[in-house]
Amino acid sequence: MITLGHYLGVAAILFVLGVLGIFLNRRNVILMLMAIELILLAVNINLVAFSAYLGDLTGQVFAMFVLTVAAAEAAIGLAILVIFFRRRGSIAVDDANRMRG
Amino acid sequence: MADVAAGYLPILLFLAVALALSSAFVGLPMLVSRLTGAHRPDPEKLSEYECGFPAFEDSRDQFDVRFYLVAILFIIFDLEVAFLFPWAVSLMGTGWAAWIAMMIFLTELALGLVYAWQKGALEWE
Amino acid sequence: MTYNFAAIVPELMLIIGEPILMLTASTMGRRATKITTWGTVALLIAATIAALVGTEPSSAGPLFGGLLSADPFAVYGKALIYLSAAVAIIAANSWFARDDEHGPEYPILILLATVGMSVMVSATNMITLYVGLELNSLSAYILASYRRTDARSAEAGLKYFVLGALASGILLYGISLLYGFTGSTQFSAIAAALGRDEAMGIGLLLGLVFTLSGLAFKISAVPFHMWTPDVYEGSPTPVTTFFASAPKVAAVLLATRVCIEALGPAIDAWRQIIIFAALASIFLGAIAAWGQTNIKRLLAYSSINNIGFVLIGLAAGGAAGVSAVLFYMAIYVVMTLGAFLVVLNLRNAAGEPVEAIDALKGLSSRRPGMAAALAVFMFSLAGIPPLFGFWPKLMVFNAAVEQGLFALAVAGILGTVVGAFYYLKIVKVMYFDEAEEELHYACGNLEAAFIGLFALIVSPLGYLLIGPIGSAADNAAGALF
Amino acid sequence: MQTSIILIVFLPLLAAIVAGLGGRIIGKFASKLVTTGALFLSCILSWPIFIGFLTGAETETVVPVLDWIRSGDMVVDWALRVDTLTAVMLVVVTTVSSLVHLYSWGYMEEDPSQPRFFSYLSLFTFAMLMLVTADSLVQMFFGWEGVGLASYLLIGFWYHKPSANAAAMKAFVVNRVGDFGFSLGIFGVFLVFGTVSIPAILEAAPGAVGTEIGFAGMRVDTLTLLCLLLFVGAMGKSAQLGLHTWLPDAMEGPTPVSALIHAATMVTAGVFMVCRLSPLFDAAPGALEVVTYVGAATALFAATVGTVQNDIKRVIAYSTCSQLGYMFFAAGVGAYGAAMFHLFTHAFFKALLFLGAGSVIHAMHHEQDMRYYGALRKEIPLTFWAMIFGTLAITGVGIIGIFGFAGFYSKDAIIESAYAAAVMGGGNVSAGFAFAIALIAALLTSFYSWRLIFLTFYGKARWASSEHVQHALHGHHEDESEVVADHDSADDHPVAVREGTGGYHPHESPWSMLVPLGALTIGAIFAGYAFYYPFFGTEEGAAFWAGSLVHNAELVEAAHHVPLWVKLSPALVMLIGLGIAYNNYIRKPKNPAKFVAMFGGLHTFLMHKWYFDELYNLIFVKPAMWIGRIFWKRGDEQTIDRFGPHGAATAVGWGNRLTARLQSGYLYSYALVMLLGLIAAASWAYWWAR
Repeated sequence: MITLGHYLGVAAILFVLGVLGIFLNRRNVILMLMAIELILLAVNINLVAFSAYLGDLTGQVFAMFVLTVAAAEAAIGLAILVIFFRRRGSIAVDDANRMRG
Repeated sequence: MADVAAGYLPILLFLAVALALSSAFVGLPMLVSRLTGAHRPDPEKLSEYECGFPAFEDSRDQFDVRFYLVAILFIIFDLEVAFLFPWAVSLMGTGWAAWIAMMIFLTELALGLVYAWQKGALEWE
Repeated sequence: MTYNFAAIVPELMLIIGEPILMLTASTMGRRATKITTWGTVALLIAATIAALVGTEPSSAGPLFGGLLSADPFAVYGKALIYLSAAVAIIAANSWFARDDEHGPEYPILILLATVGMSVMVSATNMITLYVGLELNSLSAYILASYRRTDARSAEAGLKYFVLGALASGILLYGISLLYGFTGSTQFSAIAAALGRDEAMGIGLLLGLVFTLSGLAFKISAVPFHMWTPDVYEGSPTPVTTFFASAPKVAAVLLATRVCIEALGPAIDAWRQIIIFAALASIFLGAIAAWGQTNIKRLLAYSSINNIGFVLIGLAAGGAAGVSAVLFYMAIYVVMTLGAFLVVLNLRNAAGEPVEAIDALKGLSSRRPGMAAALAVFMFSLAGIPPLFGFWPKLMVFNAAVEQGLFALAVAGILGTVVGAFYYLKIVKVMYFDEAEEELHYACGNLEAAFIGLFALIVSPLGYLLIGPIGSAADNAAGALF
Repeated sequence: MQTSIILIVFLPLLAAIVAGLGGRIIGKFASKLVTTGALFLSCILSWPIFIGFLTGAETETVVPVLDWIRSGDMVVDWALRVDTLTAVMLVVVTTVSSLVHLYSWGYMEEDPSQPRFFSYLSLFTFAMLMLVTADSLVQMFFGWEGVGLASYLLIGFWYHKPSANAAAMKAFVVNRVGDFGFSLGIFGVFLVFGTVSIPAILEAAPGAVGTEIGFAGMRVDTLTLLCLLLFVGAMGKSAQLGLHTWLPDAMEGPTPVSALIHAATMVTAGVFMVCRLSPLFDAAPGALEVVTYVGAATALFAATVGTVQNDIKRVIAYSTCSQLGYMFFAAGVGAYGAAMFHLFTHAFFKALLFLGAGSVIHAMHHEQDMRYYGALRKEIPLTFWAMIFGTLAITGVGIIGIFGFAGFYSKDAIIESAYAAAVMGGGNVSAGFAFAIALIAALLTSFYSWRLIFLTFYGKARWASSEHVQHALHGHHEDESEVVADHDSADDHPVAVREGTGGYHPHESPWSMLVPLGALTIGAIFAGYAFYYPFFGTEEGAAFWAGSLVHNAELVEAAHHVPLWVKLSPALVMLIGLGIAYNNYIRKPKNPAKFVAMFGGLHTFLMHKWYFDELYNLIFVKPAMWIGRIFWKRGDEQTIDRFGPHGAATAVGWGNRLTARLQSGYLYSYALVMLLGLIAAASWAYWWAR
């Protein structure tokens, strides 16, 4: 039987994977965008699992919002990435360090 | 166990249908071209189709940045549609208020499209 | 279900005005920028008036089934946000004037962000909170990378985006846990559930911690501040001006509302975290600002430092603490806008904007008025009496002392001593160093008037405003309890 | 009286705003006129109030200005409180300030930014008036910081001088250290008494005797702790030993500023604060003892250093420091009236000495080194006489029962009080210590004051080797055309150039500088004689102070009846000091050099001001430099030197290096910091829940 705990476990694992993906990855910013999507996915699993568990629709409605906002976020992320690439000729994470201190 | 498996039967059927249809789409044109004598292969036609790219280059090669632009626009319009499905399913219960709300939402999307069009974001060149 | 549209007139004005302005602009060609700029400013002013006028008690309750509220707290925040956003738009006008990048989109993006912030301060439900926050953030990401020809701007946008998305992920994860363990996304329902449970489960605690962490990013409290200096430096200066003012207000007010209305019963759980963030922000902001050579970066650390003091008020909690927070934000916005307006108007011989602190050398002899104004803002940000910036600091310390957080107040006061150093450095450079290169100050009349007005507000004359601002803040704070 | 109080306080502010913001529009003459006029008006309005308190016609008045906010329990009404203590300060502040304004017309004649200067002066006066009329501690702190700010601006007024720049910073930073103590004290008071209103605190003070409070992990006596915290603030502002380093350096500012801020008014704010809170301090004998020791130590320390200084302004600065020490230990032994009396007379004669020194410096074309003076008696006779009267006043010349100069009465009152306190009630060690120190310091005071007079006005002219005078003679200095003209006329009529003058002719200062000197001379002569009984009489004192400070009638009475040798001893040590000075600087001018050769060690010790700066360098700056070599890419000696002996500055610099490393510019390290913060918060919450 798949219980709430299982869902939460999967979500937690996905969340941690996403977070690790952000700061362990030093090469490609695209991977960072994917990691962010992973985090949002984990959240959605949480929300839907809770929604089903509680018998309350709010969680699923919230998940829809997260989904669409995530799409907008991805679009803007890509756009910024394009600008960055045009200026730097690279999308390596290591190259984004002109400003520091 | 058998009960659970029975629950997945429709999916299996869907799979079978999908497989049949896609095979038909691939196989039929080939068959028809042979039968009608239109089968004249040249290097262009035989090369793999890869959405505008020459095939067999380094897979790490950079994409044309214009693809990203298209991708960006696609994501938006694709995923906003995710709202439409629950809306449509529950429209009977939610009534006119929901209908008006969705129309406003769609108008907003349309306005965005108009703006993108005006700005020339839809032109390839 | 009823729809009380009268209560959200300010937001409606902005939302309806936005596409109209945008489409007009896209057909207008060269004059488009002017139209959107002044159209947006007019909209914002009209919305401010609508917000201030339209607060009859009947609209103060929950709206749209509890998604929003137009209580005095929200009105206070909206007025501050709309006005400072308008100033940020006007400030950009002459700054962008000499390059072609000032498109009609700039005011529109600020307008969208402002709608988001408006929702943030009104939200009484996690869903509205999230939508408002994201509308603001998404506009902000674009604004940060607005100057497409500038590599630093692109880098700022990228950093802001990645870290911001991570933060909203953390926030969402926290919200999902809160939802799961309390069964609602409604602030009041969450508070009720928290009040019911004698011992808090670990899931609930994690939800609380994650939610606060996500919000801490937006207000750039340590350790979620890392984006601030880089984004402030890289973004075009008018955008930085905007970032430092309105979104800070919105984020602080949002955090305050969440802490009090939703997490209020669990104050013992979050107070220590807020206290740590407050002290860390104060000291890190003060210490890191010390060695900066870029004035925008310095102001970034200054904002981190000031947020620390605001958090002291939040940690104190209670009506007095919240009132102090609100008061602080009002004065902070004035000080920070004033300082940025001066920075915006600095030009070197070639007409390029300058950002180096060294460029301020000898400012006092060339433009004594400007130098005096900046000195006033700096001393005020440092909280040195008799300038007005001293008063809100006093109020937050006072609120902390009242709650028995004596050690916190002492540490905070120590922080003001440490913090005074770097503000002093700016004053020293302006007044005591010889000018090295020719500087121009392309300060338009409107900007000069704003600078003068803001300087006047933070001057000792500002103390006359304590009455009106104080009672507005008290009234707003009272709405949360 | 209400209206005049409002006018007294706000006229200077108004004038400062007009001159500061409108200085360009109305021109420098009008700005000078506005500020000076406003100050004179304030001054004219202040004296009737003071006289009213003298005759008993006036009583304590509180003028509400603004309901200055409530925040929870903390109620701060902005009210101007005028009682006897305030009236005394009002007179001192407005009189000295108006005279200094007038004096600056002449002294700052050639300065290009006069409106700014006058605006600062008036602003300072306003802040000082806010301080003395404070009805609550918050309001006092407000004025307290205001005077600090104005002082910072004025010390650094000649910002093209790097030393002025550094001095302004030093003053500001050292004062921040003191202010930190003060603000802690205010919060402590609020915590203990639940109010910051001064009358309410003083009323509640006796009730807190013997209670204890937790501080830094210890149980300490509440009132002692509060008073000591407040006293730290007083130490900073009044340049007491330990936090004194800024005052001598502050002499880099224009001389009128030194006279107003660093002699007569701002530096006495600490004394005023202790007197204003005297019921609080009186209830904390432990704290009073500290005040006595610190005051006495400062009096001795500054006097010894004063004896070897060569810069005329620095001599007077150390003298000020020393006299402030007197005032503090007077308060420390419980003779608050005597402390205020000395504050009052000191304001006149010390302002006189500073302005006189300014006149000398003006005459000598900004030469401040007394080694290049000499024989100025004939050249600038009016200044000479003013300085003589100032010196007579500070050294306390007078004949018991007949007449004496100002310092004679006030200093004797302090010395006698110290003696009386020492023998009263079974003996008070700290008061005895203070008494002994007071006599030694009085001897030194006499010595260095007369040394100043002899070096400046007597002996042979030694101007020729002064660089400043050389500058004047050869016209390198653009803005001294007048002196150049003098020089030309000397060429036209070739008279025998007197030896040592180098052909330079000092000129007496303009009337705008001489009038204030005259007015202050009158004060220096009569201020003691006229006001002795109201300030320090047993019954007259009680009537005059009318409860505005603690008037210990028993102590005052005992001070009036000390043995004759105690009464005579100040005069005796004064004569000894005079004799030594006369012997060494008039009769045998070669003696000082011999003395230096003989006691080289002592002289070096004094020349280095007891090695305070070196000590601070060793404790704070050296380790910081060492750390700095690890963290700084380029040794930032300048910054550290400038902020000198302040651990905070160095710690900040060190921390800054660290944060800069943390802010590496890499996205993943930022994300990592966020994640660590998240983990820390979550772990803490988990730990808390258990």
